[in-house]
Amino acid sequence: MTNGHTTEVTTTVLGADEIILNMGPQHPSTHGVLRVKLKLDGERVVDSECIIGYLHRGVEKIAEHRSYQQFAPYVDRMDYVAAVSNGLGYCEAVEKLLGTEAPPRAKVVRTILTELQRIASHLLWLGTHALDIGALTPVFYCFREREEILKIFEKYCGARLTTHAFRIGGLQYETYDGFEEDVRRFCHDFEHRVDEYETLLTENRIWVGRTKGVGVISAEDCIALGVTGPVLRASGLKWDLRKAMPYAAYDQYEFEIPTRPTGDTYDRYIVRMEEMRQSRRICLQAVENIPSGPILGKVGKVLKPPPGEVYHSIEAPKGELGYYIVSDGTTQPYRVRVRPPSFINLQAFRKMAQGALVADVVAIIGTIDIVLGEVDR
Amino acid sequence: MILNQVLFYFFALLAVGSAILMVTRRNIIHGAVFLISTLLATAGIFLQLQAEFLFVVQIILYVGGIMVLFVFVIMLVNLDVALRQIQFNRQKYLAAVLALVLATQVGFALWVARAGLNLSNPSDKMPARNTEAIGDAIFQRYMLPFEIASVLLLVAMIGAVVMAKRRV
Amino acid sequence: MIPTEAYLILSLALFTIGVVGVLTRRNVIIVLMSIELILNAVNINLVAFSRHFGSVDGQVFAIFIITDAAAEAAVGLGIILAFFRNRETVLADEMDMLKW
Amino acid sequence: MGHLIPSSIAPYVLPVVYAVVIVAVLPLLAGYIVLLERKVMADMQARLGPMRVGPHGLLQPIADALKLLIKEDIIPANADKLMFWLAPLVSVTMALLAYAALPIGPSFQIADLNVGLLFILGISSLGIYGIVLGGWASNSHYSLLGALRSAAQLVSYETAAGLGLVSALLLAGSLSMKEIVQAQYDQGTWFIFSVPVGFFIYMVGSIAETNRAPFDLPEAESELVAGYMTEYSGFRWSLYFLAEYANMIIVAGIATTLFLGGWLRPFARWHDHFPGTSLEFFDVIPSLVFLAAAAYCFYLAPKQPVQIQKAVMAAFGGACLLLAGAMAAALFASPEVMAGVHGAFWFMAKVVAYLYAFLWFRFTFPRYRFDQLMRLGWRFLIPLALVNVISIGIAIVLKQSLGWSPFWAMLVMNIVTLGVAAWLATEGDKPEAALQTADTES
Repeated sequence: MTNGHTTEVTTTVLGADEIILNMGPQHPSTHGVLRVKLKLDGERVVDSECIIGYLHRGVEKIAEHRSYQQFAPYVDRMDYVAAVSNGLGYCEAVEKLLGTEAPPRAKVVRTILTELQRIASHLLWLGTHALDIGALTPVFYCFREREEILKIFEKYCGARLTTHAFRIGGLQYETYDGFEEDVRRFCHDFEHRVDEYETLLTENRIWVGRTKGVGVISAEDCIALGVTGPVLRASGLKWDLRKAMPYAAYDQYEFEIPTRPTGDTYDRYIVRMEEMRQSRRICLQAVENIPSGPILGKVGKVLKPPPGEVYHSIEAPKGELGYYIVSDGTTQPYRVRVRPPSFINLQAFRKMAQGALVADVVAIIGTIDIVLGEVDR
Repeated sequence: MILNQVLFYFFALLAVGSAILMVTRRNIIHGAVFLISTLLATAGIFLQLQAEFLFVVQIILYVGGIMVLFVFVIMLVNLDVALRQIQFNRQKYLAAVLALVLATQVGFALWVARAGLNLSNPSDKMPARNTEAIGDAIFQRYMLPFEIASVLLLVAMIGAVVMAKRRV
Repeated sequence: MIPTEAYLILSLALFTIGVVGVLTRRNVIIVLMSIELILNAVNINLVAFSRHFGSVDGQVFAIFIITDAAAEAAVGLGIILAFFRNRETVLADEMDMLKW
Repeated sequence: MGHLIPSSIAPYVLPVVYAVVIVAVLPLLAGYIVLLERKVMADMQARLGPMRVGPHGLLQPIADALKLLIKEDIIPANADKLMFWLAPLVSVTMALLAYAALPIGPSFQIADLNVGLLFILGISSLGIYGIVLGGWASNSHYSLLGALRSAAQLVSYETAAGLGLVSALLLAGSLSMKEIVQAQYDQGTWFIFSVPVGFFIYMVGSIAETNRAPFDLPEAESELVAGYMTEYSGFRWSLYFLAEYANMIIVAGIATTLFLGGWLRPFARWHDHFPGTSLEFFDVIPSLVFLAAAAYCFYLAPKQPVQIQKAVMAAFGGACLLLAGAMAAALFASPEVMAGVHGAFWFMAKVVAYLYAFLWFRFTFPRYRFDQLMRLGWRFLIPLALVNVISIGIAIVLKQSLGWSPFWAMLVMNIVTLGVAAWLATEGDKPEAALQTADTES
């Protein structure tokens, strides 16, 4: 992510004022192995540069040597805190390439699981973000609720983190007995829990002081940089792929797209909190009416999509997650290109961090909500 | 009393030794630490002279305030370059000799005056409550100097802010 | 009871060391610290005489001197900082221009 | 004892014994405060906390201490060896030295100095050198930033905390710790009720001085890794840790002595004001507290999974029982012993309550940013402290010259101070003020 106009960064001490601080790759709050080179004037950031690639595994290249089904588990390892969403995007992209569609039951179950995953991802974000800003307690409450979601995943497919929950053409497993009950119970409890987090943080003077006016980015800049997801919505643009280009079963449900006007860290926090409520709403609607029927559409054991290309994107918890797949008619994709939201959103970091303090840098890294597995792939 | 003397010589040696090290060390931070050590030893001597309040003032103001400022500034200015430069100026021998001459003069004056001032027999009638006594003295007899000192501090504060400001 | 002259001699020793520091060192910060040392030596004198005469006046003056030292340190260090910003040096004999 | 020890050193014997006891016990105490902190944190965060070493983690501090002692001692290659070695020692020495003037109960004090309070403040303010020099000597940017933050923070908040104390000193009229407590006894009220604003200012200042959340910027783990301690490990690191917890106890001790009535029992003079009624049952509370603790230990003991844990739990119960017995026995001993033992209990109980507030804040609040911290200190606390000192001064004048009753004088002036506080709180938050401060700060 070396942009051309980043000033050359040296290690000598420049005068009394400017020092270079290397944040990461081993640092408690860079959320993985991000390395941020900060040029500091006192504690103020003059310039910054994100250096990535410490977690690069060549996921896109691996895809070229796996069959379509074989590659599906790999996408779980990109954004490993939202593996279900990754799987959904990939499966739908391949389905589009094949020209099939998942049966309605599969679509609804997919929606429920993906929304649960969105809540889990936001919970993890909230916990770590609050921890970065110094609130030690919310993270444990968040993990308590996330645990419930992961339990549902585990009961459904046996895995908690890298679930590989879906299969191209539909679902891998039928839902277990009591699935609806579990989801309903979680949604019921969760309503009060979100309020609990808000009492801890939303009106806390220090929290507001630490987040308001920090890392401001305008909607124009977001669009110019390709930033999507809650970051974009907190800047005032009502853009959500679930509404704009509905996929799975989202067109059947009612939900709001929360937006905020200023695009600072506090607004992104509010937007994500509201999104968790909306996800809960979607889950409740969906779980009331899961159509019966097959869970797997008619796809062969060996997938040979016709030659061609497809781009399909979904609204992952962190933003627009897109898959661009080129098929040459064989069982293996010719090229897979992933548009990971974290990677694109990270581009906004330099703009947000300009003139901020060191403490704000941590808040900004947190508020972009990056997962290095996805940034580096 | 023997304990008193042991304490005095301990503090005196500590003060002089640290002072010498402070003047001769190459590393400024080390110099500052040795100066702190001197000041603390002096505080000990104040305590021994039954000046409890001054002992605390020395610790709080001198060691806890002024020297923190010194250490702070030393950290801000570039040390690595200064370490490699010559530490003493060209007039060092002349200066040392001059200082010794000065010391001899003062010492001589001391020698002459010691009998007249009855230096070896200090009176032992310090007021019992040191802090109250100093408070009375400052706020009654030395009220005007005290106010002048406060104005001086105000002036110094403004001066320091103006000086240290980045761009005037 | 330790005679007052012992304190005076200690004070004289510290004073001389301070003078040597002021006169010989090139680093302005050490020069400033040496001046603090000199002031400190004076304080010992004042307090010793305060005990010698059994009154607290000497201690009051010592407090004034500490005040003065604080003022001097603040302004002096401010000047050093300003100088260092402009010239990148803290050596006394490189401060040889009336303007910059 | 008289004939065994020559009279020339007799006056030094008891203080030396006290000093040895403090130096020996304090590390253990600090360890158990850490355990308490972890348990309280666990409780507030819906989890259990340490449970493995000893029953309910009761032996965890000892295990931690052992681990730290035998850890490898790393000195970074480009560190300034002397300073790196010296800095933690300075920190811990100054923290321990401050205990010399802290009275734990009416008879347990190493030295009752005429300037006791100033001595404690001065000595504990020297701990800053440990932090600054350690941060500088580590030769690491995180450490240096932590050290500089720490220096600025301590210098600013010491002023505020000191001014907060002055308001109580005006009422006490002495700097000797014992006389301050005595003054509270004589005036029949703890100074927290006379100068609540002063207590608040001191509390905030003391949290900042001990680098505790929400003012733990010098060691903010999410920003500066561990601040000035980043390069330290093993035993040296544990010295810093010890110093931090020792300082916490010190500031809690100062607050207890100045604002919470020191070793005085709650309603110590009830009997004088309301003759006939009596609150003597307060004297039984120390025994009851330990008795309850013992009962709880014995209740938990059979539930422990392993035999040895049952034994350890029972041993802790036994120790509590012994303490309860000692507290009860003190009731029948001479008045001095009674005052000494129960005074120590009440003092420590208040210290623990104060520390609990520290922990509570830590787990509730996010961390301040550096400019916000400075703004809070210089634009809110220090002006408020100055106003508070002046208004308490006026209250004393009202009382002494105009003959107001102390209650009304204090009430009126405290309301005035609170009004000023409200005004400052709204005024200090203005955004343009924020910008200006940030500019001068950097």
